[in-house]
Amino acid sequence: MNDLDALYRELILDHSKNPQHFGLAAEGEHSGTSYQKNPVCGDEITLRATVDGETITDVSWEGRGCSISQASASMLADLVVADGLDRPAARELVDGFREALRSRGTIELDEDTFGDAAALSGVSKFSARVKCAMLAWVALEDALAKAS
Amino acid sequence: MNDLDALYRELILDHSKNPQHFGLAAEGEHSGTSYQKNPVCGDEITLRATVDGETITDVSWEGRGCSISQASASMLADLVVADGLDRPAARELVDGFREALRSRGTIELDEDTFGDAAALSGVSKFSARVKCAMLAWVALEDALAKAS
Amino acid sequence: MSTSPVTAAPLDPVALRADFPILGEQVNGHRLVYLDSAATSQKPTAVLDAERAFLTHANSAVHRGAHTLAAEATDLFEDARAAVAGFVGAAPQQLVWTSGATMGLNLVAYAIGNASVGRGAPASARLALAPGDEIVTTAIEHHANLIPWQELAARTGAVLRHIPARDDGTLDLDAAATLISPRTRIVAFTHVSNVLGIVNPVAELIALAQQVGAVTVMDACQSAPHLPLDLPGLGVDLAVFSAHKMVGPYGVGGLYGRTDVLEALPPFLTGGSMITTVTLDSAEYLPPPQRFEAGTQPVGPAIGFAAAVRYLDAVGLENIHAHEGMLAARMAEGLRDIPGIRLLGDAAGVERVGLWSFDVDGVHAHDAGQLLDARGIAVRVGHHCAAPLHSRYGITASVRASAALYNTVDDVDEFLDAVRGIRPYFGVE
Amino acid sequence: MSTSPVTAAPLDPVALRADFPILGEQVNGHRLVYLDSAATSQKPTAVLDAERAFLTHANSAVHRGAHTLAAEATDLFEDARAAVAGFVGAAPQQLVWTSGATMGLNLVAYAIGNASVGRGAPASARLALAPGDEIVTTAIEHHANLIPWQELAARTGAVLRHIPARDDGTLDLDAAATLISPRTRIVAFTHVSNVLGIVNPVAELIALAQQVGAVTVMDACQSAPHLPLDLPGLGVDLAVFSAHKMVGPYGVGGLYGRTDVLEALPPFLTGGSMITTVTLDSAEYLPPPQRFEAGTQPVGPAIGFAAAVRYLDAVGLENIHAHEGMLAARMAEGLRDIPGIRLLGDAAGVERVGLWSFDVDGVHAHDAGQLLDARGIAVRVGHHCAAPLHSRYGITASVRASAALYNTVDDVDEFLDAVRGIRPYFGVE
Ligand SMILES: Cc1ncc(COP(=O)(O)O)c(C=O)c1O
Ligand SMILES: Cc1ncc(COP(=O)(O)O)c(C=O)c1O
Repeated sequence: MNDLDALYRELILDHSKNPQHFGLAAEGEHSGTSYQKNPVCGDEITLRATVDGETITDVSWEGRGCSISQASASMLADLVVADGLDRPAARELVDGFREALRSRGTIELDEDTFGDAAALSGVSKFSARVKCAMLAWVALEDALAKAS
Repeated sequence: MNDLDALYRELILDHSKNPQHFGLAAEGEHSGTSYQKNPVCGDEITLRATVDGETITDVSWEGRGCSISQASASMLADLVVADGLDRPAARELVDGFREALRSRGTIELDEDTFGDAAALSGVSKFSARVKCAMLAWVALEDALAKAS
Repeated sequence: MSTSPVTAAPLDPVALRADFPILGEQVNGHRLVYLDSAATSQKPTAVLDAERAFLTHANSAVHRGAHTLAAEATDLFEDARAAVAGFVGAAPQQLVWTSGATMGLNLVAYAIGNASVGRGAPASARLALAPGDEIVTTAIEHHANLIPWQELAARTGAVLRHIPARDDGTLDLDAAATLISPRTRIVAFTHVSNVLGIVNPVAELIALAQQVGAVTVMDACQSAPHLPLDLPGLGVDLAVFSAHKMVGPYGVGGLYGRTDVLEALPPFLTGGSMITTVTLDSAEYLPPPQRFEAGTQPVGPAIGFAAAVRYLDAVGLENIHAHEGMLAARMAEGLRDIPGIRLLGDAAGVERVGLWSFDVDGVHAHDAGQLLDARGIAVRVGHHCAAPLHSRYGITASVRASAALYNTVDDVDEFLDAVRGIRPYFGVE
Repeated sequence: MSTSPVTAAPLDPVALRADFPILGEQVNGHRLVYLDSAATSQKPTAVLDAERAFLTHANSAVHRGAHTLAAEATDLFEDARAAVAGFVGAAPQQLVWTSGATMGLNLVAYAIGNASVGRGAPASARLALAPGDEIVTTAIEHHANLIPWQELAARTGAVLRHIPARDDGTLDLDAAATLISPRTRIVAFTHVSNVLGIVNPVAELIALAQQVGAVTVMDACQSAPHLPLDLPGLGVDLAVFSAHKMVGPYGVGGLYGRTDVLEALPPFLTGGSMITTVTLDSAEYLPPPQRFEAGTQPVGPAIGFAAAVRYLDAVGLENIHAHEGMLAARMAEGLRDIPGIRLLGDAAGVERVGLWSFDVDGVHAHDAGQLLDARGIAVRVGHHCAAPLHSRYGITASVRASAALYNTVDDVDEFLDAVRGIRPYFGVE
C-alpha cells in the first residue's frame, strides 16, 4: 500500500461519509463544549462531552472539514462512547494519539486501544495533516476540561 | 601621491585649521541662511549669503565637522567672495562641483574655476566623503534660494 | 490588453528551468510540478549568486561607515534600490525598502494612524483620519490588505467599507462609484486577487478616488511578478510588493510612493538611520525614503531583489505575461471539462495572470491537494488568506494552481490529469 | 563573571577565519582588518550554505501549504525557531521572528500603544499606558531603544524618563532606584551599549522594575553575539536581537517574550497567517508567536539564522567572550598609551564585550577613520546611532573599533599602530 492509500484507508473514507455521533447533543449540566479551528484551511469542529463524575457518558460533535478531520472526529466519538471511558483514560488516549501522530511514521496506533482510529496511523507521515487529525482530539481535551 | 594624500592635500589641512570667512555675518535684509547637517556623523554647518540683486556680496559660515567639510566651506566662501560671483555663476559652480565630486575620480576640478577648492578633487574617489565636501555647497544653494 | 494574448515573442520555459535548480527535485517519486508560485516563487541561481557575492566580497554596514567596504556596500545597496524602483517605473527616492508587502501595508496604515494623532509634519495633517471618515477596500482582498484597515478604523473611529464583487469575481464598479464619496479618505485595493487571478480595473478605481481626493493604496503582490508595471503612470499614490513572489529572496519588499504622499507621511518604525537630530526627548526625521527605513535594512535580500528584477526584465514582462496567460487559458479549458469542478472568478473577457482557484464538489480541498501532492504536484489548499472571499462563495477552502515563467505546458497537462482523478479516487461520482 | 576572564579554552581565530571568505579580501592594497562587527558581523560559509541549500532543495511557502515541499519547509522553519530560541535559553513558542532588533522594539512599543487604545484581549489592559504613566529608559541607548519610546510617549501621554550614566559610562543605579517608581510601567535598557561595550547591571534593573510591576524590555543586540544568554533565567519580560550582528543573515531577528507577557500583548502587524477567523469587518488572532508574525516570514534568513547560532554554539559563547575580552583589554592598553586618545566609558572593574569608542583630540572621527581605512582597517566613525550619548561627552562623533570571534591579536596590533599615526598625519602634536 503506498503512503497515499495508507492515509486514505477505506475506513477513513467510510467514517467521513457517514460520520458517527454527528449532531450536537443538548447542552447539559455536566457537559463541556469546545470549538476548534484550523486557521490555514478554515476547518472547524464543535465537540460536546457529557460526564458523570469521572465517567464520560456522551460525546457528540458537528463541523466541516477534510475527510481526515471528519473521520477522526467520528472515530474518536465512537471510541469514547462505545468504551465508556473515564477522564483519565481519555486523557491518556489523547496523549497516545498525539504522540503517534507526531512520530513521523515511527509509531503505529494499535487497534485494541484506538479502535477504528488506528486507521489514522498513516497521517503521521504527512506533517501538514496532523493538525486535521488532531482537531477533534484537542476539542475533546478542552471539552472535558470544561465539563464539571 | 597616493589616494589618501590626494584627499588630504596640504591646502585642505591649512583651510581646515584656518577657516576663512568663519563666523556668521549679521543677518541683513538681503541675506539668506541655511543650516545643513550630515545625519551620519552629526557634522553641521550654518551658512549665510548676502546679495545685492544678482550679485553675491558676502558669504560667511559657522559649523563643526571633519577637515574635508570645514576646508570645503572655507574654500567656497573664499572663492565666491573673492570673485564677486553672481547667482547664476554660483549655481553653475555648485553644479560643476557636484558633478565632479560624484564622478568617482573621473572629473578633475580645474583651478581656474574652483580656486583652492580644486584641491578637493581627490574626495570624489571616496564616495562616503562626498557628503562632507558637499555640505557647504548645498548650504550655499539653499541660502541663495532664501536670499531676496 | 486582451485576454491571454500571445503577441510577444514566446518564452522558452524549458530553457529557463535550468536557472531554477529546485525544479529538478523529485517529490514522492515524481518530478516536481510547482504550481504554488502565488504563495512564493522559486529563485534562480542568479539571485542566490548575487546575494552570496555581496556577502563574501563587499558585506558591511551601509549608510553608516566611511570605510571602503562600507562605501562599496552602500553603493551596491543604492544601485539595488534604483533597479527595483526602475522595475515599476519609479525614481529611486520613491522606493522604500520593507520586509515584505504585509509590512508595507501596515507601514501605510500605521503612518496614517500616527498622522491621525497629530504626529508628523504639518503636511501630515492632510492624511489624518477622524471619526466618520471612510476607508474603502474591496470584498476580495488578501488579509494583508484588509486587517490593517480594520485595525486603523478601530483606532481612529473611521468606518471601513467594502466594494462588493460579482459572482464572476469582477469588482462591481457601479457600487464602487456609490461607495466612494467625499467621506472617503483612503481607497485600498488589490491589482490582482491572489484567489481570482483577474486584473482589476485599477485605473477606474484610482480615478474615482482622485475625484474625491482620497489616497489610493494598491496591493501589487500578484501583479508585479507577472505584468509590466508603470506605477507613476498609473497614478496610484502608494503600492506594495514582495520580492519572494518575484523570483527574489525572502525578507524584503518594496513600497512605492508618490513623492508628495511619501513626504506627507509621518514615520512608522523609528530607530537608527532615519533621523537628523536626536536628543533624549525628541527626534527629527530624514526625508523619504530613509524616513521609513529605521535600523539595519535587509541588505543581502535587497541585493538579491535587484538581481531578481533584472532577471525578470531580461526575460521580459510582456513575454512572461503572454506565457502565463497561455498556461492559464489551457488550465481553464481543462478544468471546465472536468465534472464537479467549479472555477472561482471565471469571468469572461477579463485580463488575467496565470492562476486559478477551484472547488471540487464532494471533496475537501485538503484531500484534493493531497492527491495532487502524491504525484509531485504542488498546489495550495485553504483560504489563501482571503477568508471573506471564500465565505462569499459558500466555502471555507479551495485548491489553487498558480503558474510562473518557469512552468510548462507539460506541468499544466499533468496537473489536469491529476485533477481528473480526484473525485474518482474519493468515490464521489 | 569577572572582567575579561580567560577561563575557557582559548579559541583559534586564525582557524575560524577560513570560514569567513570576506576576511581574505584586500582593501586599499592591505589585508582587510575588519573591526566593525558591532555594526554588522561577517557571515561564515556555513550560514550562506544553509540558506542556499534550503532555497535550492526545499523552498516553499511555510505554514500555508499541504504539499510535501511546504511541509518540509515548515519543519525546517520551525526547527530554526527552536534553534534560535534555544540559543537564548527559551522555548520555541517564546521566540517571535522579526525583521531585526529595531522592528522588535517597535513591535513592543506599538503593541503596547494598541493596548493603550483598547485593542487586544482583556488581558491586554494590564499593558495599557495612560497619561502620566512613565516609561524609563537610559541615557546610553541606541536610537532604536529610544525613539520608539519617545513616539509611544507622545501618542499615549506617558512621560519618558532616562536613567543617567556616569562619566565612566556606567549606569547610575542609585538614580535608577529613584526614577523607577510605582508610576513606571515600562523599563527599557540595553544589555550592552554599542558605544561603551560595558555589560550593564541588567539583573539589578530587572529587580527594580519587578518591584513596581513594570514591564522590562532589553536590547540584547550587542550581547547576544558575545555572551552566553539565558533570558528566562534573567527574568526579563521581552528582549530583542538581530541576526546580522550574530554572524547570521540580514532581514531577520528575534523577539523573546515571557509567555504571559506575549499572551497579553495585542498584535502589531496584521495580515495573513496570524489569524483564526476573519470577516470583512473584524478578525481574531492566533496565540503567540504566530500572532506577531503577519505575512510571509523571512524564511531563508531564518534558516540562515539557525545555522549562525549553531556556528556560535559550536565555537562556544564562553570561548568567544574570553577571546573578545582579551582583544578588548589589549586594545584598551594600547589606546591608553597613545597621546590625545580619550576612551569613552573607560570604567574599571566592569565586564565588557570587545569594543571601544574613542575621541582623537584635534582630529575629527571621519578623518581618523579615513586614515585607518587607507591601511585596510575598517572601523566605524560617527555617533553610532547614539547621538545623545555623544552629546553628553561633548562630541558629535567618535571612532569605534569592535571585535568579533574572528579577530586576531594581529588585527588589534595593526589597528593600534595605525591609530598612533593619526595625530602626526594631521599635524596635531
Ligand atoms: C545596541 C543596539 N540596539 C539596536 C540596534 C539596531 O539593530 P538593527 O539595526 O539590526 O535593527 C543596534 C545596531 O545597530 C545596536 O547596536
Ligand atoms: C494579494 C496579496 N497581498 C498580500 C500578500 C502578502 O504578501 P507577503 O506575505 O509577502 O507580505 C500576498 C501573499 O501572501 C498576496 O497574494
